Amino acid sequence: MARLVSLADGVADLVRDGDVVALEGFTHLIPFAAGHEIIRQGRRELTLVRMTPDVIYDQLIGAGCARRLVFSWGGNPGVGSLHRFRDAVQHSWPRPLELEEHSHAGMANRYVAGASGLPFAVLRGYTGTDLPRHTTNIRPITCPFTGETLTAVPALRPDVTVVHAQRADRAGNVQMWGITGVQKEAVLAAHRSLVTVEEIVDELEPVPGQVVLPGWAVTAVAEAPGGAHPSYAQGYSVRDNDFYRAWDEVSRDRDTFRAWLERHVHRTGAAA
Amino acid sequence: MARLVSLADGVADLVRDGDVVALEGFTHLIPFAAGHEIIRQGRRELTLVRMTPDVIYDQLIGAGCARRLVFSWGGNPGVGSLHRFRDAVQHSWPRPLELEEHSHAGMANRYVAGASGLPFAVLRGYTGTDLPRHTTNIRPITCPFTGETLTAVPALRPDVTVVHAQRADRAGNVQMWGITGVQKEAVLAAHRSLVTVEEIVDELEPVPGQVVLPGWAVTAVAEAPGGAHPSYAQGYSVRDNDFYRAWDEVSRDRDTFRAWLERHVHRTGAAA
Amino acid sequence: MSARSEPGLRAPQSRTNGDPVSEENALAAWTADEMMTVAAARQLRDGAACFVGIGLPSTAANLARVTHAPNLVLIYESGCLGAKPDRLPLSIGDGVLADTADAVVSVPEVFNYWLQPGRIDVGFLGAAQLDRYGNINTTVVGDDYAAPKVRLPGAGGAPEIAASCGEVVVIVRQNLRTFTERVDFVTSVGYGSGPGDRERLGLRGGGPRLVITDLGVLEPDPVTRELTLTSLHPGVTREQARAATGWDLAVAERLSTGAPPTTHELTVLRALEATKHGSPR
Amino acid sequence: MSARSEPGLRAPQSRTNGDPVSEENALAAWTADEMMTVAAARQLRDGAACFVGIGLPSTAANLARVTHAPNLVLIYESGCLGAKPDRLPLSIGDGVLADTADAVVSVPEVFNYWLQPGRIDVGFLGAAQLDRYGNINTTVVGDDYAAPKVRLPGAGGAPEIAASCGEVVVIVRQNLRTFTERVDFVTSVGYGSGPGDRERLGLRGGGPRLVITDLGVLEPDPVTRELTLTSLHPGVTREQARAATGWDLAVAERLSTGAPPTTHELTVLRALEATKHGSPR
Repeated sequence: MARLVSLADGVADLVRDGDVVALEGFTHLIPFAAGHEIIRQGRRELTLVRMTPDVIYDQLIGAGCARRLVFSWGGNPGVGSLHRFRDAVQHSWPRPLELEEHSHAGMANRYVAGASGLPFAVLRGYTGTDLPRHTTNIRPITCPFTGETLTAVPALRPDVTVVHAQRADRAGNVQMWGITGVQKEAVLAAHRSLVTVEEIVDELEPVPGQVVLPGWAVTAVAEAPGGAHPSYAQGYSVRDNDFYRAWDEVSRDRDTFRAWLERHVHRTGAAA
Repeated sequence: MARLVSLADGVADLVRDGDVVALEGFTHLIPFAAGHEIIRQGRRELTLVRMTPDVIYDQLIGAGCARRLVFSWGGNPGVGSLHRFRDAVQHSWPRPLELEEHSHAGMANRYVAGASGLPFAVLRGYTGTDLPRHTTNIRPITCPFTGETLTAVPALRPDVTVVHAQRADRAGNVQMWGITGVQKEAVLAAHRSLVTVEEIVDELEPVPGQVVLPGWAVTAVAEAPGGAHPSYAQGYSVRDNDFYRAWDEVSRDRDTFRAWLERHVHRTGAAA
Repeated sequence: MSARSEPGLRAPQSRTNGDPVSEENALAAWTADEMMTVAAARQLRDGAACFVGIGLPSTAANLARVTHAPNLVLIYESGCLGAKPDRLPLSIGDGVLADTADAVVSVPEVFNYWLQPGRIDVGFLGAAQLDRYGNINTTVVGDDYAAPKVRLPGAGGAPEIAASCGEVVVIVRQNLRTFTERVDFVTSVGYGSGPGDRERLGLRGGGPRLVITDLGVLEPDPVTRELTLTSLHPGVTREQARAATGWDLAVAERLSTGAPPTTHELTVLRALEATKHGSPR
Repeated sequence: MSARSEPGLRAPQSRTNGDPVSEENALAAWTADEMMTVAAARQLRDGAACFVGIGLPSTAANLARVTHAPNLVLIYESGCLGAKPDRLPLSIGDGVLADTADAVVSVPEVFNYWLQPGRIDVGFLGAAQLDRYGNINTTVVGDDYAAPKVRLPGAGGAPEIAASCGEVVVIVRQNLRTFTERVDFVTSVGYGSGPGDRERLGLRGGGPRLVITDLGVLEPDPVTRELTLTSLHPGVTREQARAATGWDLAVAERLSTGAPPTTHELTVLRALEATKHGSPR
């Protein structure tokens, strides 16, 4: 059974300096509150993993938490580029950021391999692109039946995966619905997992399209209402598209970004 | 969009002599009515594929439709052995039956590879067992990152997959729920597919736990109320456990079996 | 409440003790299969995740859940995680399993995401044949695979359950047909041909920890990995156990005797069994 | 209704024809981006399954669905199959996509079961750079990957969309920044370095069938695979197109001129665009 913890305790316990950390969520259900708590607690030297590093990773990178990023698409969805990410890559600010870059199909399959206890996954992918030139984590593999050449990618096994979901019950069974992305795989691939939820309830009423993660497969659950904002939790909130648009301006300038971080993250405590 | 057809037309159109045919369903939602129609239409030389060939495959084998069986567990669930299957293997009655035998994990992954457009799947499986001695379809494969040896199995690509589901709408979108087994993979792995349903409705009301197959990924849909009996369709019927128990006696003797087939299959027409 | 006994099973007569005149006596008159099921259920610790095959394993696991292990997590290969059936399913896919599960997942998922990575603590297997190293045959009886004496159902989920679960518990009736010097077909690997074999094969689960029969309990010797009789059910002798074994059965120095089923265990077990004997509601 | 224009885009002035004094004139005063979107929408046949990226591809696909292709199947990489949004999503994961989809599946599933096997007819891609063989860069600008001039978002789903869809339609503004002799990074393969390359690489989809820009439409030459200007938008000259291309642009013998947006197309497009400009309800 998952432990029920406060967000601050969950992050203190499960996210450690130098960890490989995946905060997943595909536009929907992005664990912003947990990301802010990681910034507040001053984690350093993280390898951040995520298919779509967006605004929360822009914040973590700008705050200096990350040493390395493993990803497949780093942008502000529907708006444009991530300026803190760019600044780190182009000007090493606030510190250099190593990159390991994949395609979505590759990243998704790396999580699948991790969740499946396999050392690698096979896909039709990357062929002819320049991506394999920049990492040893994309290799050819030959089908033992047809002789065909396909692509192999190694399993992702984060030290800790953090996701946000709509609900959990008191045994830590987690329920999410709507666009659930790669969250199940990311949790199952990780050594430890922290799930923030909109609410903890006595009983999980079944919902169409739900994904349920049994409590015994999750390390800890923390209640964090609104914890996905400016992303959203279907049935609880809508995506704050204005925030995403405004982020473009906030993040363009280092000082504006620092002021934003000070005011909206550091001076705001985590939910108890 | 899937075509809406009668069961008789669907089988006549999509299931051909000599085909590789998968009728899937994991205890729940087994397409008995479609299997009976295949028997009635006198199909021959089929390669039958199925993880759990149970009573419906016992009937198809006893009726002489099959040349070959690709499977992982052939029994009467909770009751015992399949006597027609045994008789075919042990005494070639009514004709010899070639076997290709796998584990559940292997068969499930073979369907996954088929659905994924990959020539093979990788798993931790079969190691140390006698299964690889009897087929060339289980081979070692080496991880290009760790050097570890794992097991590869080739994709299953049935000529036609037949499954039963609770509902479809008029565009042929198929909805099933409860235990949905490997049906999605089996349909997506196949070149053609036929789905029998309890009912065709105007609108698919979302249901918790549902799997929806879009109509453009299905070849044809036939209404066949009760088409899973003695298996069941959650929300429509319950498993007829008495039938499964009674089958043990019916199938033990060739003549009793033939009489049963004559009465309950041949003299019963398909739903129009 | 009919005792399920199989033709050819040499049921030790000593275990139906006396005339069932009173209800207490009726309860006391347990069968060998009941003792086996109870012994298996007792081995399941509360909170464990348990991969359950149909038949005796399912009965034992549900008995444990209803008695001492209310938080036992039952996983069925049909994709039901955390099923809490209020009656015994006849198959691994009865509706009651999906209705009561914490989550219902696809069959590929249950094998790939749940079994393969070693998330399941205990795998519960039956056997048609078993050898001294706990290797299991459920495929064919006879030397010739292509022309078997008896064609059995086959592997199902067993090879990977035996490979990947934290530990394996085997439930099998003990007699010369089942306890064979050499299995005719290795469907599921126990300890292979002895120490180090699982490691050489790269099997990551621990292998058979217990074999529970209608006569007693066997455990692998920590060094030789050979199954060793460590406990007898009440009323069974070591000679009976050795006579029911197709090899020279090793017996532990300290051979214990298991406790008979309690009235509570028997009452619950029989109530469970009664739910299996009709079609579900 | 503000026209989205990008700094550096050399918008051909000829296309805002006159003073928008009347409503009809206002409609007639379409922008280059509107023409591009309308031209792309027209290329989508009803009933096709279309893998849709966010931005112009999503706008064009939804415009097609609301006008001539009501049965267009929109597939978003977030896992929404058959989404029917009544307003434009800002991201590929807006709630309206899940709410209106025929099925919502996991991200691994959308790539493995739906894209990879070639089930999707049309892949709709944008580009930061494009070369004469339709190869696409969305990764870095500059010669040094480790120290790029501009770090772009990266690959996302594009490499496998470009590899596996039945055909690819690229939507990109045409200028010397985007239409380059050589892309700095091959994120997604078009025709590689020419005829036979896709086949040699084992890419199973057909590759770019159309490149739709704010100036016109390009199609690969059937023999050389080189992108060839086959159609100009109204008011654009071939010289403008050649001047906006970083290589010696091939022009078809029969160069056609596309029809301007109809009043209906413009009305629907602007109504759609208007739904994107606030947060969703």
